[in-house]
Amino acid sequence: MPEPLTRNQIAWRVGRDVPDGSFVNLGIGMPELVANFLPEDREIVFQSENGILGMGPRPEPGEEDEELVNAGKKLVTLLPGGSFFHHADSFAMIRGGHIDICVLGAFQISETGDLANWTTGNDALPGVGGAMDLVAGSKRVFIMTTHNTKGGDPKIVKECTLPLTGKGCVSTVYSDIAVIDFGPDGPIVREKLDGLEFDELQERTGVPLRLANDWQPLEAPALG
Amino acid sequence: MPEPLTRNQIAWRVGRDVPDGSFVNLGIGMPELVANFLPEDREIVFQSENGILGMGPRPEPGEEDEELVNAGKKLVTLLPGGSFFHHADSFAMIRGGHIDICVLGAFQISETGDLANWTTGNDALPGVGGAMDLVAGSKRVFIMTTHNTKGGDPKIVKECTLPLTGKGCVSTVYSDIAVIDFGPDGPIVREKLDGLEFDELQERTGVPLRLANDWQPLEAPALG
Amino acid sequence: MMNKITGSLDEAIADIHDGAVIHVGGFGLAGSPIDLLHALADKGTRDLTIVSNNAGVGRVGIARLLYNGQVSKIVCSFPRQQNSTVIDDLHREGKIELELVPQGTLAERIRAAGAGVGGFYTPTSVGTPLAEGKEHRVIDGKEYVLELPIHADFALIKAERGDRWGNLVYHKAQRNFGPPMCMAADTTIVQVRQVVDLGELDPEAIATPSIFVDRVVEVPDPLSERVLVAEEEKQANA
Amino acid sequence: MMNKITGSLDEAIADIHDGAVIHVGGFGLAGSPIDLLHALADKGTRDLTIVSNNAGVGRVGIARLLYNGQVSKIVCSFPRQQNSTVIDDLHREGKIELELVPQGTLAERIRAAGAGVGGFYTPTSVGTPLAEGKEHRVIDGKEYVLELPIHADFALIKAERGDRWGNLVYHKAQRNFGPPMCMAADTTIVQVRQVVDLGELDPEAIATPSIFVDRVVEVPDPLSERVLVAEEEKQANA
Repeated sequence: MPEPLTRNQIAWRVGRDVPDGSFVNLGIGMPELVANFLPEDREIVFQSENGILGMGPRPEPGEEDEELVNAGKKLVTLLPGGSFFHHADSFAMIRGGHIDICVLGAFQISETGDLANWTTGNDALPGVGGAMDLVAGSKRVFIMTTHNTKGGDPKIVKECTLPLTGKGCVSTVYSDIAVIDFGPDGPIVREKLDGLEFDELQERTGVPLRLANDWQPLEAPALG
Repeated sequence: MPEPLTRNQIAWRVGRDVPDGSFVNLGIGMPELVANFLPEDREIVFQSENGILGMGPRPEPGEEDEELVNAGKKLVTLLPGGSFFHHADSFAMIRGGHIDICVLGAFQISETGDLANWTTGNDALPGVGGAMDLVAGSKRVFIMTTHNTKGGDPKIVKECTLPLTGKGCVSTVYSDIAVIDFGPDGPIVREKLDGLEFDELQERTGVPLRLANDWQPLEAPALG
Repeated sequence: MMNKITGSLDEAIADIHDGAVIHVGGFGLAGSPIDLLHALADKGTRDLTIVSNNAGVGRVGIARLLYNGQVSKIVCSFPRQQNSTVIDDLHREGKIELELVPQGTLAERIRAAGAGVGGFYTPTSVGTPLAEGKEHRVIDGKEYVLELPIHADFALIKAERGDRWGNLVYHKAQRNFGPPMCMAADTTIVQVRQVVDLGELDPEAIATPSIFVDRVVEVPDPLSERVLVAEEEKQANA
Repeated sequence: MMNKITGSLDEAIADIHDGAVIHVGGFGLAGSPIDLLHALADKGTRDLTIVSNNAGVGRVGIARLLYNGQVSKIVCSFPRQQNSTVIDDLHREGKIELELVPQGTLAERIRAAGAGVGGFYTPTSVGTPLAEGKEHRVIDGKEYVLELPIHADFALIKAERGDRWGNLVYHKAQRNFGPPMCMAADTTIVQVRQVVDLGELDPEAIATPSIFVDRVVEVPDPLSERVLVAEEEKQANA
């Protein structure tokens, strides 16, 4: 079994698939890493659903402003060209189909691209935030995730057993061992780790996969 | 028959009923005159449905700006404290019940306060503008009108025969001979011209009127 | 690099095709993208559906498209203005389809298209001919009609300043239909008086964020409806 | 004369009554009207319904009202945050009613209340537990759920600057729920860092026009969630 990608490497790999000039929303947690690994020759604009377009990195010490936080409530900055708007306008932007790509984590993804990522069902206190809006409205939904749970169960499953975030919304899953596109023909493996046999990938996945004719090895530079 | 009020006098009379601190939308045409005759000790803010709050009078020569027009497409100004917003926000303001008073003209008003004021039904080219929105959303709808048509027909009628602008929306009719409130008990005359007999007023009106116990004479200064 | 600045009016509208549905900003003279509209008139595109508050005056702006016979349908709230003879004539002669929509319903239907709202209930027009044939519903004791979004293939908008990302700042009542229409079209084309560098626009005053705009073309001295109509009248009287 | 400037926090919230429904602005620390909320905590008003994106952290802001037992119901999208132990406990013990709403649906339902929209169809939440029991409808081939407006008796909002008419300018991401909530309450109460003279605010950057605001109270040095939570933690560890 070849070495799976690290979180940073998955983020790097996702970054390759974000075209120049895209408007992108990064979910809280692992997806936030994508901002650190974008190709330098591309100009990507980040939306934060609390009302920011053109969000920049965390502020330098002394530049912090408590009224400028991102969706994860962390302090951020605004880039030249950025703008502010209120929540109803922000979600009009999201729900109206204007976000090119949103990148989210997942608990489960079904064969038909259903996503479960907001509650394990037995949370003492559930919270949904903007996840359901993002998957309903974004042109493409990228999922960043380990391919299997810590217990070894597949995250790509026949039917989600956890409460759904949205139905048929997932475009592509970027896992630590493969890149899998979801479409009308079911999940198709576009990339897998060099040296990872298709059978082993299939074994670690809960639904039948197909290997794209033009599949490529999944590679990423050493990033820690 | 005493002298009926002029258009300016009706405007003056309407102005008396606009409380200090009101947000007011004045319809195109005769209602625009109200702005000229407000009590000087009151601060009234005018909304124009094309996206202005705090609209001021026509510009001084040399101060014209073609991008600053009112709902009648006439050049206006903005007062200190004024603001601009887009059409969807402007009509959210109107339809959401935030305008205290709108003042409109009328072809017909029914006994139950239905209003017909947007088309005579045989217009070559009808136009509705914001009238239906204003009557649906304003807290109070004031109507400025001559009491009778040029042909002598009553404008206050049992049922409107012209296409409606809104149902049960009229609060008060300010005519050239009377002030009549519309409510659950039907039209009640609050003021009539000094010297105008109730019977004559009734005769010039298409529905049964009642005279308020505390009715007052309808008076206005000479304004031309 | 994101660069939405387009070199010319003709280039900006090059892909507007016969049969397109077009949101056209403006309220009377304010915010009317006359330069874009006249480029479209010159291009000769036909069978257009125009969604706009007014229908133009004289032979200027939308009225020029109408006069040229380029428009098959118009969706608007107030087609009649002083000197709106072109639409008057076309309507009388049955040469154009007119969908009359209350002004607030028009704005909200456009916003709905931009905001992903599938439909909404409004009290406006209940009991009037404009509600006929529409679904009625009582919610919380009040009667509403169901209104559906109005999406467009293109939006033609005028703003004051724009940058290469597509951010827009408007000037006074020019704003009118700009922000909702920019949201509600597949391709949004904007004429601005001035293109500025990224970061020059006040982020608190950007009424249309970059994401809603596809092309920005600089027109430093935009055509004026008032001036053009006055010229027309002068010629007609000469 | 129109003068919405109110002398003190206590005066500004004096008529908030037991059982009131309150829209509370803010997203995490940004835009949270903590000074107004703490005045309300001191006043001891009870049986409140709070509509807000979050439920506060530590014992600050909304969390203080919760800790005091002043809140019977909360409508929000994301109650759980780091250090949101008060709502965690109340929810586990069944001492509070929680209505969980997707963030965009929450914002749009509030806007609907302010805009006179009786209800709207959104694709968000279709196929999820949060759509259960709601009317579903297919429009133009796409499935939607019907969502209804959320109106409030009061709104508590934080903005940067305000004037005596009630115009508001926000600071950066502080804007969040301010504009829609200001529209959607019978009485809108705003704490601003600075009261300015009429005409000082840029009319193009006024995100909440005067008509939506009832009271403005100046709080030049507003309480900071970050500072207060840090102090609480220091005390707890002492």
